[in-house]
Amino acid sequence: MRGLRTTALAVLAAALLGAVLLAATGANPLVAFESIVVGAFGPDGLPDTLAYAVPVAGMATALAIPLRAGLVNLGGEGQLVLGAISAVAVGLQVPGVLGIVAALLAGVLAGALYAAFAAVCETALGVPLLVSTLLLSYPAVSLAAYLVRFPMRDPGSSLPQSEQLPPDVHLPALADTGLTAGLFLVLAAVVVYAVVDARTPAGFEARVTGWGPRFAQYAGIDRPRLTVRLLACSGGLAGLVGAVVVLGFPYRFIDGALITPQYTWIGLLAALLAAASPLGTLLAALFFAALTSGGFALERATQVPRELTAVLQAVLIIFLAAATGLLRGRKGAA
Amino acid sequence: MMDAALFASALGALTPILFAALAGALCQRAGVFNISLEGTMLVGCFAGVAGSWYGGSVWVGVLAAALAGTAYSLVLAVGTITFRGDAVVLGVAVNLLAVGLTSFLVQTVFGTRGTFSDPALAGLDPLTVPGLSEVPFLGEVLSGHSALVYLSWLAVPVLAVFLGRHPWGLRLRGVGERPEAAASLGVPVDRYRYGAILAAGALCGLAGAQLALGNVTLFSENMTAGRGWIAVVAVLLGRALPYGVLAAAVLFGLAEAAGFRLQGLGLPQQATDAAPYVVTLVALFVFSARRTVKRST
Amino acid sequence: MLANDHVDLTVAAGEIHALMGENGAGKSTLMSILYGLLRPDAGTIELAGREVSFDSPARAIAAGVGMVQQGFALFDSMSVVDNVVYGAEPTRRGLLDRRAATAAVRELIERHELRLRPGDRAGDLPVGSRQQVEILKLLYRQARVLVLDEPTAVLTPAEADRLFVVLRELAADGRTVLLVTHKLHEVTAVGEAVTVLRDGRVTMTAPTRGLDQGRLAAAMTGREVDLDRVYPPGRPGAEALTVRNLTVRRGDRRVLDDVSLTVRAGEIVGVAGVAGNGQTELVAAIAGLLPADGTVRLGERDVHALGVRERRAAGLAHVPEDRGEVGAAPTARLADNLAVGFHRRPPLLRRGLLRPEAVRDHAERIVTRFGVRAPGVSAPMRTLSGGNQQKAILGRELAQEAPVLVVEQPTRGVDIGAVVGIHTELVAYRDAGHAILLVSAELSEVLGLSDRVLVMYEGRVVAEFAKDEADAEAIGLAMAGVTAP
Amino acid sequence: NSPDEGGSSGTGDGNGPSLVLVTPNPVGVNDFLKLAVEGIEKAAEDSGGTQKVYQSTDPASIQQNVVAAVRDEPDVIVAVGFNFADVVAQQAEQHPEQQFLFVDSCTEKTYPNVTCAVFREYEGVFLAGAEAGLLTKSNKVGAIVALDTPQFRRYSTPFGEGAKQVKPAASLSPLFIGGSNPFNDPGRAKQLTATLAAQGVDYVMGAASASGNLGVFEAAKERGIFAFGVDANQCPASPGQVVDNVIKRTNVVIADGVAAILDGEQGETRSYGVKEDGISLTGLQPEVESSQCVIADHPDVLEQVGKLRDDIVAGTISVDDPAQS
Ligand SMILES: Nc1ncnc2c1ncn2[C@@H]1O[C@H](COP(=O)(O)OP(=O)(O)OP(=O)(O)O)[C@@H](O)[C@H]1O
Ligand SMILES: Nc1ncnc2c1ncn2[C@@H]1O[C@H](COP(=O)(O)OP(=O)(O)OP(=O)(O)O)[C@@H](O)[C@H]1O
Ligand SMILES: [Mg+2]
Ligand SMILES: [Mg+2]
Repeated sequence: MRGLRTTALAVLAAALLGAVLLAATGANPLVAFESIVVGAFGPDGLPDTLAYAVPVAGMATALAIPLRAGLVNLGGEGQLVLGAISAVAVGLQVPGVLGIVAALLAGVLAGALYAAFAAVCETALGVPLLVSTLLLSYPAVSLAAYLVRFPMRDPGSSLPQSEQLPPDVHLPALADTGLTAGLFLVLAAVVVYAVVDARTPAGFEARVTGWGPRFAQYAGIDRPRLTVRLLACSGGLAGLVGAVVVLGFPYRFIDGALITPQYTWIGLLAALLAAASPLGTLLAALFFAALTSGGFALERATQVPRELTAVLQAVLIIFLAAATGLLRGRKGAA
Repeated sequence: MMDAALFASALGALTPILFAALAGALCQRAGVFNISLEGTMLVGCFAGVAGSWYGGSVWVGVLAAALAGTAYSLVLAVGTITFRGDAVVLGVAVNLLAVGLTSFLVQTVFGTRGTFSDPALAGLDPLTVPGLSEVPFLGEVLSGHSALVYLSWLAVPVLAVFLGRHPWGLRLRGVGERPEAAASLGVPVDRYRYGAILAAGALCGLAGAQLALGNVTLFSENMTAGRGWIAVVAVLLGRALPYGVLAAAVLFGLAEAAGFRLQGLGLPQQATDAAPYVVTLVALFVFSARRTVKRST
Repeated sequence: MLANDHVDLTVAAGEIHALMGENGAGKSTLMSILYGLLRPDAGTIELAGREVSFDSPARAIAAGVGMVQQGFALFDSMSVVDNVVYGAEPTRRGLLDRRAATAAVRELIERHELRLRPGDRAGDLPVGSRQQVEILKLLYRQARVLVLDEPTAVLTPAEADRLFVVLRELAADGRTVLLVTHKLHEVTAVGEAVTVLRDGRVTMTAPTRGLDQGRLAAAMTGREVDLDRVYPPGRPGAEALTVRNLTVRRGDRRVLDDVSLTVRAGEIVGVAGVAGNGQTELVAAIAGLLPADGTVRLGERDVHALGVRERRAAGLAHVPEDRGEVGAAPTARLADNLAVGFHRRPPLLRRGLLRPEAVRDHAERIVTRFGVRAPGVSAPMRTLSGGNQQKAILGRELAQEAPVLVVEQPTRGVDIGAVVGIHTELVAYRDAGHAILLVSAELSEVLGLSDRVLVMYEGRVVAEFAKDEADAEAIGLAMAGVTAP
Repeated sequence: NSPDEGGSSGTGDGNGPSLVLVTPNPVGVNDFLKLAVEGIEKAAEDSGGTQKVYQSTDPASIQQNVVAAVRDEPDVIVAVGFNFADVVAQQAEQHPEQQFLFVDSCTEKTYPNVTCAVFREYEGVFLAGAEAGLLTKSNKVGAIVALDTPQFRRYSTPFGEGAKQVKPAASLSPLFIGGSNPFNDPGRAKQLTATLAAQGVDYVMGAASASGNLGVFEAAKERGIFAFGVDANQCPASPGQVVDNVIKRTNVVIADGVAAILDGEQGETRSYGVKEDGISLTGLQPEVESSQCVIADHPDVLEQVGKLRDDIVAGTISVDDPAQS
């Protein structure tokens, strides 16, 4: 209850500050807020929100998985991109419906292996995970950029993008919404994570490790093994998200298309804000997605400078982080 | 393969990264994982240019950059310390805010979109170090940088001495290592963390000043272009030790400069983009492998 | 909840005043209030006749109050010197004067005959030495009022005696010492007066001269406690734990040097020794937490090459010395702490899934059986008092019903009523046919419970005594490295 | 829907055509996109209609903005930038009533409701290269380009070819910015330019975006070499350092294209090069004297380059498009 109130208060405070900013630039704050809400949840906006929420929630969950054990995966971007490019590479080779499955699997596998490699860098080579995941991310992104410019480039265009996947390797679309069946794949991943986290010994051991590495070691949890497995799960899900994105419109890998929307960083934000709790992570991801598509709607409707939208979003996140901090702090002090 | 001028330009280019990385190291030692370096640096860039333009002197700009960085880092300080928000979440938001805010300010303050530059904008002049500038190769590499470049070099030993030998530095490290123990000895944990974050803000401001008034003389939206993130990597690589951070930044700067050179020899740009990271990772492997060998014998 | 309820406590200058009470009675809470770590809801503190109020430790320190908290507050990465002078550093030309600091610390170490080296890293020190660093911190600050929350819990009798000499000197110097302890003999040995807390209330304040220990125990627990219980000997059966030539190296030093020992089913083997002579490493190596040369057998099975999890699965339970970080997760719920080790088998696990009700029931069973006082099984572990955390951990490990239990400092920080309870449990566990390796700094505990006693000195087992031939004096000599030829 | 509502602007009486411009990136610093905004404003003014600008940040928002624009059912949707190919094709097929003007690229298939306007920048770059070739003393020219993609190689390869055309000994060294913000990193652009200068290059084509080029110009100034700008006249940014600019008249092209569509000329592909005056050099414009460009001091060079231009217009010289190789 108190959590709800504090959060609501934070949103309200941010909105107030936003209103002042908007008014200062001559826009009508009420119109602006209405367009944000309608843009995020209205009949036209909701599909946009969900379309953005799918990769964000997927990445948020992917990054939450190791975070539960106190392990931070900063390499989500590389895993996402490798998953996507692998999915396209396989999808272009394997024809028919089998291609969908093969492409998705390839995405999962690529992401999982790459993340597991980062984990091995820590467990076997002594490079801290934070560093190994982050550093490995860049070459992966560069590799994909190279592939779509040279060996895998779309011969029909001069753009850094792959060929389009054949129609039978497209994920089934959901009506006219711009959404694909990828929505269900990501949802399923979230549910599996929630169940594993709360109800299985493996999830329990991950949480134990998050509580304290020395306690985990004492309890017989093999930390290197756990690290590798959790990172593999994390990277696998990130790879799946990449695959899901490229198996949807425009059905190809475009260089930068997975980086500029900041799926990974917004996802990490959501996971951290929710302390990696499965449901909280999902909710935070949805919230950020709504904020983003609402922001675009605001710009379209009112031509408010986009800088202002970015400022509004940042202010809201700052207030929210402070509010959750207060909540956690209070719980800690109790 | 690399001439002196190139080394010199690499040194100048890594200065913003070095300043920001020192800032990050300071916070790290106080127990705050500061990833708002990028945004704070950007605010420093803007304030530096605005200060220099309206103050009429580049030093007004440098001062404005440091002050603006300090003031801006209050957001992170209040959020993480007073409100106990998550430092990473707040850091990301602070970065986001900086991009929006500075782009917005360019429009309102300078009345142009995106970029402000003017031939009359005063930038940092290169300093000729007497004596050193005559030394053949070294002189060309080490002399002729802006005052902030030399300040950043000076900042490394200063920070090392501060952390290792100044009472405040000792207390700061304790605060980072075990806050409740520090508190039980009467050391005001929150105040030290505020101090670290604000000082880091000033350093990031200087990083911005060097970038916008030293490396180039202009402001352009989002011109930090990921340097703050490289600084975060350098903090992690250098284990938040001043000299470690310096080594990481130099390694990075040289790998990048070498990458540019290799691009000229026909390596694809994507490979040279990745080069600094790969080089760093390999260096880490070698380093940690050597340590493991040493430990096992 | 009410941790302190209208406590009145008056201590004279130059007095050593003992504070006793059951686990969770509110002793640490009271001391934390004195030191400014917590603020009272009501009531006043007077220091030398003046009313004071500390809203932070800094104010308390400035007023001459110093405190050693229960558990440790050291910076592991820093040297002993840096730990001691932290927050009150000597300076020269604005910088830390390490030479002066080292000299001051060395002087204190020598004056009080402590076994510490100023340059050692705190994180590398054994628990006993860490406690000494904590005391050095107070001495260095020249506190007028010293608050010590269970300082002797981790010390050997000899070390405790040395501490008491220091405390007496300080008292003679006009300083006031408030000493929290669970050990009756310490109260009579150093205390001039004692106050007993129970459920946050003072139940007794008396001079220690001519104090009746039974009355003291009754004031603490509210019931009669049989303090002089004698346990019957065990009936050893087959070898349950066999250790051969176990060696642990740290740098060039052999911290555990070629140790061999055997524990049989139905037997308690005690390990005595001054802290820092390899006992902790012995336990960690047996548990699989520390890589070691040599062999370890559980029953017939050689587990030397196996990890912690496999050793536990092969029948090893383990109560570690450090309950704050190793034995428990302070921020996690009590129920989750107690589920560890049971989470991969029924009844907690059914059809591959953990059952929340079963986790709770399991925790409640342990809490009830071992008399753990806790706000509830869903409360975070760290809200339990120190002694109750210990009971909870011991309870969890006993409930494993493993053939071999390795237990280190089982009653450290546990109140006398509970000590008796834990001892009874351990003996009952032995009598049920389990093997126990008991490491304790408490000589009386080792003597009272063990069927055989091993003495460790500088990483080696230097003496072995059967139950009937073990006496405190001979063991004390062996602990100091003096063995009969 | 009154024209003032929601901040859209225009000079029409509310009955004129409605136009929506969708950009692939925030307009911000981007000279090319700024010209596009100018173009849509001019088109609205010319036709007495209204216009709105939807700025995207990434492929996902490009998609959403185009869909949102289609929902608004304006008379013409203008999309600028190569990133729109897939979305425009998809939406044009689904909404045959909706008219699109696609600038700077074209869909793979043709649609009756998609009018394309593409540029032949490489012709202008070739001419700039010729200027560099005539001026260079070291016979080394270079190019600083934001990204190594075929699209962007239109700014490097023809520059070298132009130089070779007039000075066979000339050679080209291109460098690409890359990094995490290739379109807005003046610092890196400057460092790369210094790298070229160290190799002896004395004339550099700057295709590092508007702000990146400022870095190129600064390095040029410090190293005593010369640079070329893009999209608009960048000479005033660094007088004495910028030789000339390859200008791309996006504004004119958009205004023309919209007018043509409104007139019923729909579904064609219009290509703008030197001949159509969609691409040009500042130096070949009448206002060259006041442009603050270095080339204004070299009438002899301008004369030769003017001849080359005429050859291209006449078709006697044809410049290869690197993006088609
Ligand atoms: N000590 C451990 N540390 C980390 N993860 C573990 C550990 N033990 C088991 N797991 C994870 O939990 C899952 C289920 O464990 P379970 O014990 O049922 O599997 P298992 O096949 O018996 O284990 P093992 O492979 O060790 O024999 C394993 O697949 C593994 O992913
Ligand atoms: N943060 C907290 N939140 C809730 N209850 C707490 C907290 N800290 C302590 N308590 C409760 O206050 C009571 C007194 O605790 P305290 O630590 O003072 O006991 P103690 O007498 O020092 O016990 P011990 O001898 O075991 O150290 C206990 O019941 C404990 O559970
Ligand atoms: Mg206590
Ligand atoms: Mg098994």
